[in-house]
Amino acid sequence: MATTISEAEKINKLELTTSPHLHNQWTTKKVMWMVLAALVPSVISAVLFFGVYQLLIITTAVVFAVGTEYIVQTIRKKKLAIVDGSAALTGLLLALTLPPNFSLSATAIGAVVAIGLGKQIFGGLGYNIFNPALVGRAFLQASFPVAITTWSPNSFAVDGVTSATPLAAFKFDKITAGLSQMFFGNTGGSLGETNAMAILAGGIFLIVIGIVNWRIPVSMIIGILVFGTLFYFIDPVKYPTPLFQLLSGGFLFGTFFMATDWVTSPVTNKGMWIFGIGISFVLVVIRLFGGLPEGVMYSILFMNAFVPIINRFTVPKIFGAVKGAAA
Amino acid sequence: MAKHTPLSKEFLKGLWEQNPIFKQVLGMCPTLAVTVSAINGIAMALATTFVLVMASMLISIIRKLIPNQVRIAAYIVIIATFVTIVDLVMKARFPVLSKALGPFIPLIVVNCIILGRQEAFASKNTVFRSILDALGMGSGFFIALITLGGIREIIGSRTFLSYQVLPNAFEPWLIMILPAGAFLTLGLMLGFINMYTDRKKNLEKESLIDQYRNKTKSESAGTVAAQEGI
Amino acid sequence: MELFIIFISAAIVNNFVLAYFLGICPFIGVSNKTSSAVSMGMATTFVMVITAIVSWLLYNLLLVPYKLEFLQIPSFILVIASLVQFVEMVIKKVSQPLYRALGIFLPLITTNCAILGLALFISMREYTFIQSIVFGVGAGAGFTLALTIMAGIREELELSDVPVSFRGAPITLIVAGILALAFMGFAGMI
Amino acid sequence: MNTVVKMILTLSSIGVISGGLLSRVNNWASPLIAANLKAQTEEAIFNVQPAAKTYELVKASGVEVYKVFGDDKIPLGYSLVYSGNGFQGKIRLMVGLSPDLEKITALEILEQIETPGLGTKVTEDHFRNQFKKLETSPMIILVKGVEPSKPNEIQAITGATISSKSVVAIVDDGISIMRELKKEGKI
Amino acid sequence: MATKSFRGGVHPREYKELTEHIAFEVMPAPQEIFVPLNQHLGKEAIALVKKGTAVIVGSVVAEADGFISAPIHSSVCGTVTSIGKQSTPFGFPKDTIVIKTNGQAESNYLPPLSYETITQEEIKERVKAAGIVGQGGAAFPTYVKLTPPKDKKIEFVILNGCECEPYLTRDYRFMVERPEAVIEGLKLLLKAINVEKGYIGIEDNKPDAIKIMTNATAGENNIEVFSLKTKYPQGAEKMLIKAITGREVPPGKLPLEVGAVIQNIGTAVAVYDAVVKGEPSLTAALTVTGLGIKNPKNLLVPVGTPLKDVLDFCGGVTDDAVKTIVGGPMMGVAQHDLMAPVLKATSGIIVLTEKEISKGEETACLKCGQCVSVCPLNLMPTKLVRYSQLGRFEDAEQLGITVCMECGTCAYTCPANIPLVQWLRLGKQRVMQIQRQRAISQN
Ligand SMILES: Cc1cc2nc3c(=O)[nH]c(=O)nc-3n(C[C@H](O)[C@H](O)[C@H](O)COP(=O)(O)O)c2cc1C
Ligand SMILES: Cc1cc2nc3c(=O)[nH]c(=O)nc-3n(C[C@H](O)[C@H](O)[C@H](O)COP(=O)(O)O)c2cc1C
Ligand SMILES: Cc1cc2nc3c(=O)[nH]c(=O)nc-3n(C[C@H](O)[C@H](O)[C@H](O)COP(=O)(O)O)c2cc1C
Ligand SMILES: Cc1cc2nc3c(=O)[nH]c(=O)nc-3n(C[C@H](O)[C@H](O)[C@H](O)CO)c2cc1C
Ligand code: SF4
Ligand code: SF4
Ligand code: SF4
Ligand code: SF4
Ligand code: FES
Repeated sequence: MATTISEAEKINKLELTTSPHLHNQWTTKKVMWMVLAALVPSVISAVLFFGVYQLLIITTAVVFAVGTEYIVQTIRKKKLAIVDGSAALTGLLLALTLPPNFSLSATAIGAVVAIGLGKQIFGGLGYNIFNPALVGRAFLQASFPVAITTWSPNSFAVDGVTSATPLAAFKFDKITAGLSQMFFGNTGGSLGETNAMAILAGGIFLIVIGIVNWRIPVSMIIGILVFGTLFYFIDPVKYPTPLFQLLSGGFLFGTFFMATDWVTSPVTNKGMWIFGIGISFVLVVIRLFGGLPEGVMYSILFMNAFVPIINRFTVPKIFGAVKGAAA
Repeated sequence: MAKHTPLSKEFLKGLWEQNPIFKQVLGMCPTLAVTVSAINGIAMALATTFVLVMASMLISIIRKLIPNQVRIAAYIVIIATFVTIVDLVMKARFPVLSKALGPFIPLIVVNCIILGRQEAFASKNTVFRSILDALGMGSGFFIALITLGGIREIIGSRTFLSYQVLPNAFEPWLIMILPAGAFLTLGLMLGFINMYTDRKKNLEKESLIDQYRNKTKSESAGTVAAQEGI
Repeated sequence: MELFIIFISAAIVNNFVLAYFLGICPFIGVSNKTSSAVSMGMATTFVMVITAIVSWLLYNLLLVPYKLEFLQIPSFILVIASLVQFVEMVIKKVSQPLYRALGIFLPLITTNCAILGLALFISMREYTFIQSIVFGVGAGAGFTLALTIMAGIREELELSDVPVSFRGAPITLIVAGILALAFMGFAGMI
Repeated sequence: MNTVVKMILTLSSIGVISGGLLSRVNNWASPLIAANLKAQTEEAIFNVQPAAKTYELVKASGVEVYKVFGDDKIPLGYSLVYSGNGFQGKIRLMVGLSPDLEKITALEILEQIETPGLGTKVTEDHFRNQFKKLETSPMIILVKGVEPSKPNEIQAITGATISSKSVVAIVDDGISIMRELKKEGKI
Repeated sequence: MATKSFRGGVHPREYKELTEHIAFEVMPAPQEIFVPLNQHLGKEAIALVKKGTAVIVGSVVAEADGFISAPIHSSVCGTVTSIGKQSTPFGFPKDTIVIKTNGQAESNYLPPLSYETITQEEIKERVKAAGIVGQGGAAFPTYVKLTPPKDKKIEFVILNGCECEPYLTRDYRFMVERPEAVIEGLKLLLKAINVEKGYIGIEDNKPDAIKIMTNATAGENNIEVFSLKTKYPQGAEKMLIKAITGREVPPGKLPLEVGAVIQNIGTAVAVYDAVVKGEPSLTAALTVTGLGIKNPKNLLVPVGTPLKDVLDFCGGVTDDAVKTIVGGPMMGVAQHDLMAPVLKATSGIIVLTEKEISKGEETACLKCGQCVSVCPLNLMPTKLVRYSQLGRFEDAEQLGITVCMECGTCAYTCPANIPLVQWLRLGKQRVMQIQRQRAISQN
């Protein structure tokens, strides 16, 4: 023990003096704020489609997420790092996965659970196994399953009946929503999930500036199209079209903002492919055979659990090493 | 072995210091499975305690007669006998409760607490001490189950022992009566109990860590220290 | 198809560990290394299949015809215990590598409620012989799956900064809780 | 040698004693258990056929059906036990039917493992009472969100559509089997 | 000519425009030079002079001790004033000969050799006598590289003209100013090792160097010039060999395992000068640059000149300068004492300002996987570093920490700003220590 401490000391003293002396522009804080920025279109779209109440939901989630982070870090006597934006991001992402008329008290519970049970209990930023925002949402869905699947109609809806999400409408009544309607978000659904355009704008921005590794979104989209097509050809009446699968529910939102969470996705390139395809597969299975209409949250959480194993089995072959031989 | 321990201690140790759930982390399965409500917890704890006491008593009486090689087998038969008796009695007299507890009454046979106490205690101690020990462990189990069952029932259904204790304005958290809620609640309880009992030790530790923090101001080094279990 | 449903149900939807709380002790005890988790899972699956076969035979050919159902618990547990012992001896004789891989886990399994639970479910649900075997395989696969996932996660957690009081059983239970939440996505699939 | 003899002796005496003990307990318990079971079934049968006084199990039908009679042995209809898949697992229910199978007298859920507080609402009066006097032709229909307008409609429980749907499907299936049996003259 | 490369790597801003168009300038001898006895990889040389000994340019002041070692020559005329511990650019003091200059210009070179008639042995002897060490950064005695073990078949020599580190332009200037010396140097190297094929690899951010070298080798059908993708660390020998030949040097093995010998452009020029002019290793060709330096230059500096004198010669440092580095910014060493001297293999002095460094606050690892995807050796820096932090050196060994070449690519890219290389270095040292102990206990 004593040796470890002195080593840490040594390293710290040397820090200023060892290579590399250059660093790229990124810091944790900057990354988190960029992702927050990329979510602005979705926030605007949520307010536009569902009303100003959405700002209350978002604020509640963010305030309680950041507050929980603050309290835990204070209790654990850790360096306060709430300005790094990761807790605020978790809060915002949680809010964007909730239905538009969700109660504020339940939102607060979700945010506290997301940070407390989803993140801080594992040691805080970087150490969590499961996506914190989704842990919060899964907790809410298990606690208040009725409230969280009750969709209020959006302000552009033509008739009041279309309050069900496209997926629920398909699953329970075999009604298919129009694709363009889904693309522009004119359907029932969570705050952030309905407007594909806003999601794509933010998601592509994140890929372009290099924060999101393209492999995860691409593998997920390929996955859902392949599995979706497969079932569509097996029985086009019983199963929806692959494009419907792609545009409905939280798929796009999950793809660009949640499956790509660095901390809870694999670190190897091969691992990212397995992860993405795995999510899509589990998702299609849940949507088509499960009791629930939607499964993006469950499929991401499910694959989060496999990430440590995936990382372990996709360790890249060391440069020059013969396959199979140890380093 | 335990000759010098005061008799009261034999009983009391099971309540907290060696509480089978909180401290020894044994018998997890029934603990998690049946505690959707306090009453289930109580029934399960009583049934388990009955088996535990009867088995401990019998085994400490005949402990000198049982050859070592067939010790475990003999214990299992004895335990299984009592479990079956409980099972039959419950089915005959309390059919509703018996249905609620499902296969977990028969599974008392494999509850690690019971076999564990026979191995660790009853096989080496006098009848009276063994009974006290069994009662203590049973009560500890009881405390754990009623706490867990109580928390889950209150938050999950607003009631305690079927009496409504929270106002209607409180929307029950369904998760508490689902499997996930069982795991999360017990995990948090164990964690907080550890926190409480380690408090003294922790205070010392923290002052050490603090000293060291001040020296290094390094976040990652803090991890090193924690990992090394200072 | 029905067999497939039994399998999926036992392995995933109604996972023994995460939905039925059976075999929690080994789940907490043996899930800190991936390699031993896999071995333990295989050993358990093996014992589960044997248990399924034997308890079905015992129950349907002996206990039911002679109206001895009330002896179910003692007889199941004795038979399973002696069987595991016997299998252990046979493996030791036949294959040393297999024994090294599975052998040390076998005694642990005897007093595991997942095994007895399996036997009880088989008699309770009145499965046929074939269904029982499939049920055993499915339950074993589900147990192995849960154990392996948990072992992977716990190896990762050793690199994390979990608060000291929560290390070990508490964090394992919390992870199990979140896993149970994730597995709820399969609800209604049966 | 001595130890082996001792081992066998102890184990078998423990076995014999325990077996003897258990069989005595069993002798006491088994009639009670059987009575409990019978009482449960009976209660359900009379619950779904409130006017019934006696009943008999219809044999050779392949399903569990009780024919129930009123005061003067007048046939009042049937109590059918049927099961199927719900949201989480098997739902087993008993439904009371008029002699022509066109009307339901009442519904009782015997076994289910639905989500507490959600799917379990199918066992509550609010839902079950909808089945009283419900017409069964051509089949029972589940509606969502709106009040039932036809005599063969049932309103789904919010948040437990699947469980509601399963119950309706199980009842529908059971009735269609009954109709077959009736056509064949087996009941 | 297709652009070749390897997997991984990064492309930091180059800043080469500061000096790439500036021709080499000769820096006059300073008042005093400091000549450490160990300027190369291997055993320290043995001093041949005492306090008071008078020396001239080219005098041998220390002789090689053993196979992996190199002699050292005086780069000025003057008198030895002391021999003792002095600062070095490595960050710790070493035995150093201090010579006070007297301003004279007497020199004692080796006899020039005829390029036509020279034999293999003569080249090797000359390289050894001239004390040439690798100019690519590691300062490995070049003579040793020219003497491969008998059982290894060498198929080609690769001249490393990548200069993949940002800022540095020394090799570029050599290629532009003295193409014939580079090529003749390469031919001498080929002859010394007795191989046919010679390759020159140049990053495609230096198109005119590629053009000049291609033209200059037009008549040589055994020498080929390759344009390589501009990315760090293209110049690392394993990466270079992969890019040019597609072969991968196995972990823990030397290039000669795949039949290659790699030499820096500057090394080739030094060999040429030693053979044709008889000039021993006296001057260091280097780039003095960075936003923190007033007049960035490419210089030919007498070996032993204190850094301070060099910086002063370039107009001194600006007010916002925060860090002085010897070598490239990715692998070089930051200096705390500017009296440390320029060495034979010093390739650059860089003075950085806050703006260029852009190092942010350190947080816990976010498992972003950036380090994994940029590591040219396909390692998992995130895991290795964590193991190293937690003292789990066996696990780090298993994952191949000893293979790491400390190139710093991972640390450059890490958004959590973890000092990955420091932890990797620590882990490597400990693992190697463990391995040594294991070897000892096994014997
Ligand atoms: C924790 C949880 C438990 C659920 N349990 C049931 C259930 O027991 N029965 C059921 O029909 N649906 C159950 N559901 C399914 C959802 O509530 C589903 O969205 C609903 O059945 C659809 O009905 P709706 O159209 O009325 O919203 C459950 C969902 C969750 C998240
Ligand atoms: C990360 C890294 C980057 C390097 N980049 C270069 C380079 O750009 N140019 C170069 O000549 N040597 C570079 N080197 C050194 C080469 O690997 C190799 O040692 C050198 O070219 C051998 O030539 P020498 O013995 O003549 O120095 C680099 C080494 C490392 C580890
Ligand atoms: C003990 C030892 C022996 C070496 N032998 C040879 C050799 O025979 N041939 C060779 O080309 N390089 C040899 N090298 C040099 C390395 O290949 C490499 O050029 C040197 O470590 C400088 O690395 P860098 O310039 O890539 O940083 C040797 C290095 C060491 C440490
Ligand atoms: C691309 C990207 C996606 C993210 N997605 C999520 C997310 O889905 N949920 C969440 O809680 N945090 C997300 N975060 C924030 C952060 O990684 C998260 O708080 C950590 O998991 C906490 O350790 C994301 C961060 C980035 C850079
Ligand atoms: S940067 Fe340094 S190490 Fe890389 S090539 Fe240039 S001199 Fe060599
Ligand atoms: S220590 Fe390793 S795992 Fe942890 S943060 Fe740093 S790099 Fe990542
Ligand atoms: S420093 Fe080591 S680990 Fe990092 S990129 Fe270079 S070789 Fe890979
Ligand atoms: S680059 Fe830094 S943050 Fe990303 S995985 Fe590697 S060490 Fe962790
Ligand atoms: S109580 Fe279930 S395995 Fe121990």
